[in-house]
Amino acid sequence: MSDFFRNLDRRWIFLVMGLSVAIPMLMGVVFPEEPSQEVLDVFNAVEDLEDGSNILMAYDYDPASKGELEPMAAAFVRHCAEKTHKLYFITLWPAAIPMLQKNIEILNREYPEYTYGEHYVNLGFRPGNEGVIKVVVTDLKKLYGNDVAGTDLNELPMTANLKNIQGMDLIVNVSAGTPGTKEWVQYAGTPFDIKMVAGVTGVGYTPLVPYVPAQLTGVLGAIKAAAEYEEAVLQNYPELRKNPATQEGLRRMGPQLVAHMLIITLIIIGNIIFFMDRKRGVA
Amino acid sequence: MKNSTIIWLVLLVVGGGYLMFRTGSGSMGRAYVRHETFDAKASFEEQIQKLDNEEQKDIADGKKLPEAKSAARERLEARLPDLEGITWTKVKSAERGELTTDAGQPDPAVVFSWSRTIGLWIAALGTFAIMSFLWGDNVFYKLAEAVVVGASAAYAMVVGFWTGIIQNLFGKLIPSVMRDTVLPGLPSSQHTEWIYIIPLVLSVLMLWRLAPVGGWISRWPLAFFIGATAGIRLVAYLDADFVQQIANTIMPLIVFDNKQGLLIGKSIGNIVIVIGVLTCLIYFFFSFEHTGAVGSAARVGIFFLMITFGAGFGFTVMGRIALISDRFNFLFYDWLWLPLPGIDA
Amino acid sequence: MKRTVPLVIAAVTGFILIASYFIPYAQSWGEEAMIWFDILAAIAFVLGGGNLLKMHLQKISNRRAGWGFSIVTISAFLITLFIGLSKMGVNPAEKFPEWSWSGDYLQEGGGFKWMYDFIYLPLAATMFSLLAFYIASAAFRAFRAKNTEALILLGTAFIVLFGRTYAGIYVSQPIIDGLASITGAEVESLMSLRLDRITSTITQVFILAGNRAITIGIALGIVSLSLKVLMGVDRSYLGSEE
Amino acid sequence: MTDRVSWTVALLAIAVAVVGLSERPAMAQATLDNKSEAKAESPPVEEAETEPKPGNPPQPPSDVTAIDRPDDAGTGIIVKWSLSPDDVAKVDEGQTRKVIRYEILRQVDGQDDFTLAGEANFQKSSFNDLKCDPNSSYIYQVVAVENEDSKSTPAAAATEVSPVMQWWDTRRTWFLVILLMVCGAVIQFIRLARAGRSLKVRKIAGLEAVNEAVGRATEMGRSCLFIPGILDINDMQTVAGITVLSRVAGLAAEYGASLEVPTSRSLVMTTARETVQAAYLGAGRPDAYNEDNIYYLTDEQFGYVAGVTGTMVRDKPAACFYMGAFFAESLILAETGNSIGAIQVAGTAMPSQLPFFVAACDYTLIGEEFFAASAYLSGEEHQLGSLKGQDVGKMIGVTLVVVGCLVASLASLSGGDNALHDVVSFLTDNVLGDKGFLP
Repeated sequence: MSDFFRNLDRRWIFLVMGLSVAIPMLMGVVFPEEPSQEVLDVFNAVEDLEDGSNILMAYDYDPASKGELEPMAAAFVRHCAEKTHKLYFITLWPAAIPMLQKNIEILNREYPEYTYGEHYVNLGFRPGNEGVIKVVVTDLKKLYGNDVAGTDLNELPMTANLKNIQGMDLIVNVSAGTPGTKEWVQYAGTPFDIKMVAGVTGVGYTPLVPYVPAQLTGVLGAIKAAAEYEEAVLQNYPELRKNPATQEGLRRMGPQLVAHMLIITLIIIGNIIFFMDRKRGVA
Repeated sequence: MKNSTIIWLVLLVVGGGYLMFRTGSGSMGRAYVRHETFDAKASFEEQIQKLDNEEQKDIADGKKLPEAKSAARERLEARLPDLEGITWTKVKSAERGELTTDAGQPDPAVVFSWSRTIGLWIAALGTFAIMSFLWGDNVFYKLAEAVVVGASAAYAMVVGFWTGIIQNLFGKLIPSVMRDTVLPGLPSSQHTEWIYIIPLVLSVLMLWRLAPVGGWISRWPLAFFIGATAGIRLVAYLDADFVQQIANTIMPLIVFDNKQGLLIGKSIGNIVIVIGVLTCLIYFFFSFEHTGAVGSAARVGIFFLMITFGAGFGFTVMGRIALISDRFNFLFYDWLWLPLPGIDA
Repeated sequence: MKRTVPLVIAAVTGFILIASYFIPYAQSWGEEAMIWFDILAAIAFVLGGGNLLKMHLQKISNRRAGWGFSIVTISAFLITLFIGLSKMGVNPAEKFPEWSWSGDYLQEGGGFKWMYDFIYLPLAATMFSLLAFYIASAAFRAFRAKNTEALILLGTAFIVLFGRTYAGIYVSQPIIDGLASITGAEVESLMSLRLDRITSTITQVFILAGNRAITIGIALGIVSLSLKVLMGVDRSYLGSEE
Repeated sequence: MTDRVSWTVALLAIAVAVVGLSERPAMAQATLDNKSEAKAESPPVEEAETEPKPGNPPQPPSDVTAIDRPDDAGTGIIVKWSLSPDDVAKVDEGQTRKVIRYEILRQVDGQDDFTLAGEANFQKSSFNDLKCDPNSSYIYQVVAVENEDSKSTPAAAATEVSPVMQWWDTRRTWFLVILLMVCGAVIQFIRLARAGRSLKVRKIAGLEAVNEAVGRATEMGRSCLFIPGILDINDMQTVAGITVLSRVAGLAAEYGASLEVPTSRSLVMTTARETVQAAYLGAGRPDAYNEDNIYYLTDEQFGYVAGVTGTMVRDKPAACFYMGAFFAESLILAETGNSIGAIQVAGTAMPSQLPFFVAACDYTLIGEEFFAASAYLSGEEHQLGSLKGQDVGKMIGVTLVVVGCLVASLASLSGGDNALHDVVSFLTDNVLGDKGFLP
């Protein structure tokens, strides 16, 4: 038995891994979630704002990480829309332009009362990484003379009198790496104390913890936090449950769980072999 | 080794057969688009109408008319003549759910798209090709690798060209030319910023490497930017990551609240944090060998680091799993049209 | 000459930018410099792309192993480049119908968007998703409790893996209830032992401490490296006198 | 020579600082009870014309003051006011807010009409107008707004203000002190080492491994692979990676091992070529240098990974070095390297990637160690000085934390607010914060 595992071809592991995600997905297993305190901190940051507040939606993620971040990005959009906040979409990642479009389509589809230029605007992408943050935080129109469609920002009601993003009541940053949350904290949130929440990939989560709560009101870590956030939104706006798209994160937790268990099992087996070998003095 | 190969083969054969069957029955792997005709003149007249209505309202309210609006209106009107007969079809991707109208009739605006169907299949096969690397290096992976390297290099170049060079360089240096050609939306307030000669010159120096002689001149722009990087990062990191983090670490080790008295949980938490930060910092000291008191402190520090890494590992696993879920979502839902519980097709 | 001038350039630029941090009028210079860098980087693609072409053309002409794939790479490169730069299939921006070039290069329905959606996106995302498989095999082969450190690392990983799914609650809730019934304490008071709560504690206390120390260390490392570069103590990036 | 340059520039910076300190933001301030004067003083604005409206507009705010915004380049003015009496903190059930927002109007250089400068939500009593010009003067008015048809009479600040440009950001004075302490320490120790003082620093396992790895690659007659991260040269980690590369290249040249460096940025490729060439020259093997071994793949993260992993499984390098800024690809690289049985040494300052390198690589340089690597490997005594400097920095940090925490604890024990609390806030807000040099 142990020999079988010892010389196990890793392709078997790959196969099992694949199945452990595919099967729960096809069966649509969904587990209950209860929003943890960290998630509620983020939720309340959006919830407690007066309706119609200005929110900068800084979405810095690309196709490669959309699987992890799309659910929370969408949850943020829906929550803000429920609160009738004014949304300013912006990104530092060229690859994120289609991601912005995707989130804006949610508004068009589910919140027809949201009109462009009055309730939301898509500023799109400008190159320059954190340089862009440093500029827009003091002088938005220096880099963003016009929106993604080429409209002069002075002709849009939302942006006509907007000098820079210090006018924002909250920055919502969904980030998959650099430039991302850390840069927004360093160059916008902290120096100009603008309230800020973030949603990041699992890998990006731990390095941000030191910034909470002083420099960052809260962080959502990966799909689990996204699922909890969805749950929190659904609890406050039950009518959303009708729309299956609002439970994307919850749906994704099924495969998560099975795969986690698999990883744990693998680590255990691996170590059992390791110790057996060590006893025998093989290793 | 041997039997695993067999298993994989079986899997592939079964999978392939299944696909052929599904495709034959035409119940998967098709993409549809929604066509909308865009008439420039019409849309402009619409906008003007909108402005007029707002103007009427303002007059009714006895408000002063904002210049911006009336100016915008004039600009639109002035352009109307040039728009005669400019029309095109807008293409939007259509979900399978949109095939029929709410009434249930097939929606005429939604049509089958060859280009996207082909694309969908390329994407699906590409996905398999990359995944085949798990089996081992093979011709499919090599092919996908060759494509992705070439395509993505070009992708980066194109993005850099339109945003970096056109928008940020030419947009600043020759705004008027850009306004007449590729960037009509450039605000008229934008005038030539001569300072942008500098990056242009630096770029030329950089490209001088390609010249037969004096390639060393390209070190100048490099030196400029490495110097700039060093300067900017030095202050940025010292401020945000040194000073700020220390400030955040200064907290009472004994949290005392007038109402509830001593808050044990919070106090312990703070103490652990402070100990952790200090011991980890000690671990990083270069001046002392890790022996004696320093050694044991450093060891505690290492434990803290390991806990951090362990948790980091845990969180990352989550993220990575989410990524295959996403790819499978694509294969199952977008390509194979399998009914996934939770999303209605 | 060939090394001194660059050193002076680096030093002057660097120290001016450091000083600019303290002068309100100059505080935006740093951003400006980074925008310039982006321009330079965009133009430097000529070097990178050129090198890519050169390498593969050589490979093809020498008929070196896998030269066929080099052909694929080059054609993928050139085709994408052409489609992107020519804005193939892109309609003008709706605000500026009379400017035929005004459309966004990533416009829905345009050729470049097609390349993006059906070639770049799926391949990149799949490449990324391989990670999950690698983690599985790494978990089996690499994560061994060789020593105390490794043991702690694994232990924490376990807790988090459990705590970040419903399994955490499912496994630990009964244990807590059991404890409560034995000790007679209220369940609420033992809740902090539930795996998902422990996970939160770990993130809020241990990870915070660890990362904070790492962050501080890195900041200092960057400070001294930057200084060494600016003062020409470490000039390895500069190449030789030749 | 450059040493001298840098010192001069540094001194200049300090000089500026001293000058700046003596300057204080000029304040032009004025208040007056509005209503009557406000009207008399400022020509009627549109709201005034539309008065009187059916229903009663909210009462105007009072005590409008406008002062120069400190620590800026003369582009900002802070407008403050006391809330309109109708602007209540909490509206009771069923009631609607009487004051929805405030409109801030400004008159530039006494031109005759007031234009909208911006808006502030209810319960807000200040507004930063950042669209100002040092050469103009401004008069401000604040209007409480219930809706488009019901606005209060404007309340105005009496005198006009012009923003003043400050030459010194007083919020960062303390930061300068800390900056000078840390940098001073680094510079000083480097000078000491130059002067021949021998400095003792501990060994770092990962660095011993570099020699060993290159050596083994040579014995096995296989190549070394060096990945300088995936960020561009405008990231310090890449720069650090390049400095390590120069040492590795030096070793490779000595042993006569072949070194391959695929980069994901054009500029990194350029820099790496300069570096490696110099290293080979330094090792006296300029002939062995082959520019084509340092090549650009693609900027896109996973395109790059696909390329590199492909090369790995085909060329089977015996030693892999990952030194720079890494993201998700870290594990793909480390795992692939693992499967081809290469010695792997990694160094990065990306906390999120460290776990995988720690688990999958033979040696890992953690954060600060990575930046210290080039100093170690250079074998130059004076470079080690910088490490001592870093230790001084850490010493400063430790001291501040210990002292701060002790005082804070005493403060929290002593309960109510007292001197101790002031000390803590001075430490966190002034010394380590941006509240200026003195409380």
